[in-house]
Amino acid sequence: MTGITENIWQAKTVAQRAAEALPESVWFALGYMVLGVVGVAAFIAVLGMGLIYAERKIAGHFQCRLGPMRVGWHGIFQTVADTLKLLLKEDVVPAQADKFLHILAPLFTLLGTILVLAVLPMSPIVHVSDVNIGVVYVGAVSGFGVLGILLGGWSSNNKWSLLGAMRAGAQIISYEISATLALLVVVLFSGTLRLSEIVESQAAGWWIWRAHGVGIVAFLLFFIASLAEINRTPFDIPEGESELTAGFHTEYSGMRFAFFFLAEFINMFIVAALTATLFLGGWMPFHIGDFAGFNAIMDMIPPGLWFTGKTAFLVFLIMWFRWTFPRLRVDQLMRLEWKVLLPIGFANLIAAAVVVLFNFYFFPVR
Amino acid sequence: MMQATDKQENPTRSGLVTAPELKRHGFFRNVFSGIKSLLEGMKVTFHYLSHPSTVVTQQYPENRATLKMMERYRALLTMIHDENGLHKCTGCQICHDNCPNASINVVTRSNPVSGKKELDRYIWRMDSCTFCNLCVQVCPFGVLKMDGSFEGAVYDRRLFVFTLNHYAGPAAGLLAKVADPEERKKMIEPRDRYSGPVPLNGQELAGVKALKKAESGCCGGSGGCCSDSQGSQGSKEMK
Amino acid sequence: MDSANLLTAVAAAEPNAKPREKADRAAVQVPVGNLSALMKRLRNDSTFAFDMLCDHTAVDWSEQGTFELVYQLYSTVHGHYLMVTTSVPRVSPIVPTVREFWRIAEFQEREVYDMFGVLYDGHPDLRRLFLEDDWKGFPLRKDYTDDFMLERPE
Amino acid sequence: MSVHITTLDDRVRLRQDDSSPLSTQEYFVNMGPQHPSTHGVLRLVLKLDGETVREVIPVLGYIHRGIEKMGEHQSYRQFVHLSDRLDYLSALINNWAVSMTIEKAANIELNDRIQVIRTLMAELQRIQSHQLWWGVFGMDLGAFTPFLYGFRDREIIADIFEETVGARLTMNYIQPGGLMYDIHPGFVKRVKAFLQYFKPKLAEYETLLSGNVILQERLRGVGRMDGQTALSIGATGPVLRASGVPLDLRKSEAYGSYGKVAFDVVIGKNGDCWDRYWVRLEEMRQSMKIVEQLIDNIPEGKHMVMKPAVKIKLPEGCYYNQVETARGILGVYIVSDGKESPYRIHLRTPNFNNLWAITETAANWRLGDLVAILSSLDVVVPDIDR
Repeated sequence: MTGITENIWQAKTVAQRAAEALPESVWFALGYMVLGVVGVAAFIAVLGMGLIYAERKIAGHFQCRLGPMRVGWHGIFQTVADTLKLLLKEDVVPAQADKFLHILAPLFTLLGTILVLAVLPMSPIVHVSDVNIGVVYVGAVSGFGVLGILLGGWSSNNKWSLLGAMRAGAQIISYEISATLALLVVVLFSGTLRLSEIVESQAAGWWIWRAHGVGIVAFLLFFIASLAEINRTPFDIPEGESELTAGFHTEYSGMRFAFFFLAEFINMFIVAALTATLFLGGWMPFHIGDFAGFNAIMDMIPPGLWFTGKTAFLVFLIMWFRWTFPRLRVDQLMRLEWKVLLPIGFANLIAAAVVVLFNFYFFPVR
Repeated sequence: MMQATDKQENPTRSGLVTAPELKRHGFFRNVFSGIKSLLEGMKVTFHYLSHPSTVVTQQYPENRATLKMMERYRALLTMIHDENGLHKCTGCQICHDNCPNASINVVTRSNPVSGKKELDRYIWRMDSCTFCNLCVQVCPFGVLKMDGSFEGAVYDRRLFVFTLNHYAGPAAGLLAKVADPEERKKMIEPRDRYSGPVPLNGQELAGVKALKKAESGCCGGSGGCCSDSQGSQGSKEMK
Repeated sequence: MDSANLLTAVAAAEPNAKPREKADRAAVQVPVGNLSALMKRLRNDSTFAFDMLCDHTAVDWSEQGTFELVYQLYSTVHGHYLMVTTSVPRVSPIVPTVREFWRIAEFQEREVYDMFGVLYDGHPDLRRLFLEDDWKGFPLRKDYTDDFMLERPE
Repeated sequence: MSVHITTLDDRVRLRQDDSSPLSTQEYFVNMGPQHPSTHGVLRLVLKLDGETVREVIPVLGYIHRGIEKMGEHQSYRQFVHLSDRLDYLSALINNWAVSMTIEKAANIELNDRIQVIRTLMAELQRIQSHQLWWGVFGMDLGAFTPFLYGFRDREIIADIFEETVGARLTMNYIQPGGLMYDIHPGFVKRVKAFLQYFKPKLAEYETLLSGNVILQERLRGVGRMDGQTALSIGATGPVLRASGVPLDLRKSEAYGSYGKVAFDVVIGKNGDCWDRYWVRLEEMRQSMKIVEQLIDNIPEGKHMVMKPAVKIKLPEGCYYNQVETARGILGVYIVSDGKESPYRIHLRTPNFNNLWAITETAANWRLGDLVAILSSLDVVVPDIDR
């Protein structure tokens, strides 16, 4: 990275701090680790509740309703109450279910999301672990999610659940390809697999606009494919309520249902955050090449706020989609992936390679 | 994409409107018109998000003070009592006969003084009532009306069977002819909501078990305290 | 065709068909044996062209000991109605199905079987429609009783 | 004699195909009686091959109340309120159907005011019913928001009804011999306000759903049914008209005041889900046209031509009369033996007959299409079961 990035933005992750502290004191290192784990766990719980509340409120106003209004000011504690209710609810495991897998499935789903969260650079100082193959890691561990869904659907011993799980399996695996192709475009641009470096590589401008349209196509591809991966409308066919009652989690109740539910919302955050990191510069402020004055003004806003703002906008966009569109049919979904997104993705990847090869984007840094 | 709003008049048959056909175009036109249609839809929903004044939710029960039911709303059958607490029911039982599902039971008695037939109890079964309004319509004296007080929920469906008239005795018109106030008093006997042959008073009805008689006092007119039907049944059996 | 012409035409097509008395629209009564042939003509003959079986039901005339089966036909081509009725004895109520002429008859006949116990000869899937397969009795018969029936309290 | 009585068990027996180790197996799934998109207690037994629907076997009776049997023990006037409980979304039109049959049989002449108000009410009810259907249709296709928009706009008509009728769903307003009440003084104003309000909303419906590319793709060509099949399967109303058969009793019979107003019959071309969708949307527009023409021209007169306490007795005979409800033709067949209550009363309900179109149209479509087809038929389960 050349001089555009200043060293104050050099990300220092919790894992690094732990590693640095280790020679001095084991307890310090352990403290950092506990901080990381507890931090992520608390973050998930709070974020999940926040997102659910936001979704309900936003959905309400999209639909000329008010949303939750009863618990606390404007229903602000509604999700807390709901969480409490879900925790206290009876956990029903169907008699004919494969009990072990039935219990395991929601844990897998949640695990996938937690592991991804650990590598997300949310700001230079809030970053649990900076893996040098971050992009590959994200692609790999998010597969836990589909494993959980498939297990859940299969172990429920319910044909509706199984249908939902099979739909989810087909859908998530198909769309993973497009998402990866779009991701590769960014990897090509930034020349690194490390997420923090991808962020830093956008110091001269976000990838979405710096590559003559290639970036925006990749952004759209990634966003659409990710929507499909997290089963949000218009791609919510695995749990399409009007078709499969609740799809793969039909037979789940209480806490285990809450796990699926939580994972769904955290996934939404992860998709938004990843998209922001890859294409919208993550915590990087809005910079235009060498315009130092403009860039300095943008730098006044702290990076954490930038990240939050971008993510929040994308989350809102996802919700907006959900409360506007009908859902696709199974075969249309597959057609969209294999006949539309995938060819575009390949063409875009080649175009990106050409752009990188000739150093053709705005404000080339190398 | 063809705009669905285009009306395509069919020239062959007059007075007919034919649905427009959805046409397919080339790949790129499909993609772009498709994206455009999605954005238009998003504009509609965003309009409502950005205009909180379009919210139609009513915050019940907070808005109780301002919530007004329409005057004709049919929620509760009531017997009209005038300012002196007198009704005009003669106990003719036309409503009783016209009720489609026997939700009205008009019990008559002969007056202790004059010996004439008159209303004893007007028992209404709200639980089986369909609010068809026939009783109100057929009443030749305009005794009944449907009231808009819709908050009728109770914890025990036996509380849905109750008496409408406030007193047993002759109708207002007949009573007016009796000059002597002492005589009048003798002719009337007060009736409360949960007295007579209702489950709360130890009577069984079709499909409704009786409540223990001792409990009827505590329920009074408000209802609600007899929520545990199983419990009261159990205590009855123990006796 | 107006109802008088229609009745004449039906009488010409099927001599056994008699006008049904006391009906508010063109109505004929045929013996069960002629029902199938008449229906076929009514459906396929272009002068009748009854392409719609609006309704099919039965009436239990328990005192006469018969079921009267009622078919309401309508032609979207000519816009005329015809009511066809036939009577079968209550003890052995068997009628030929008209499912081959109107697909909906399959289900309307199943309802009549369910409620009256009328058996349809040649019906491909004659089973209860509303009630369970092992229900005893046929509820719309006048003599039907079961434990759940309530008398109107007086 | 070839009468063979079958059972549901016979129908759902699977044929095992072991001819090849790669052979797949079809399976049966119960859709309903509790399922989000059957809208009530409709049970469809589906024979599926993976996602593809091979056969649909409707199993009915979960909300059968024996209205016809009840009718044999009720007076004609009492029976009208039971017709509310058939297709509760067009309760007023059902009232009208029963009342009209009784009036025709008993030779009760009505004045113009009653006819005009009945027509107005029926058209408002039709709009209301289609609004709800529109919302539910969107929801069945995965868009939840239209559902609430539909309900929001439906509420305004419900208020109109509440003001005049005193009820919002089960009205019992149209009675033999007239109407329960005269229209409320605020009726005309409210209806005009509604027309003003709803016109732009209808355009919004078009942008939000009709124009949406996903919806169009979901509906185009799905569940196609030609006119002859539709007639043979007994479909009526928008379902039949979408198949290109312009049968609308409001035009062909011109009962009520329909003969005096100008409106178009809406038909489709292909009989697919899109046509059924579009026909209903356009019918709302046509209904508004009718309301607009009538609302300023309500003639003076009494709202009831006979006393409500008068007992009605029909002359001996049988009477059949039909009315176009929001979902199709409701036929009322009354057999009278001259007594106070009918000897037999039978209701030819539109949904019972429309439902079976699903057995014709849904085969070899996906599960998601089945939901779309079912929703485009717009069945109301209590009307099927009666």
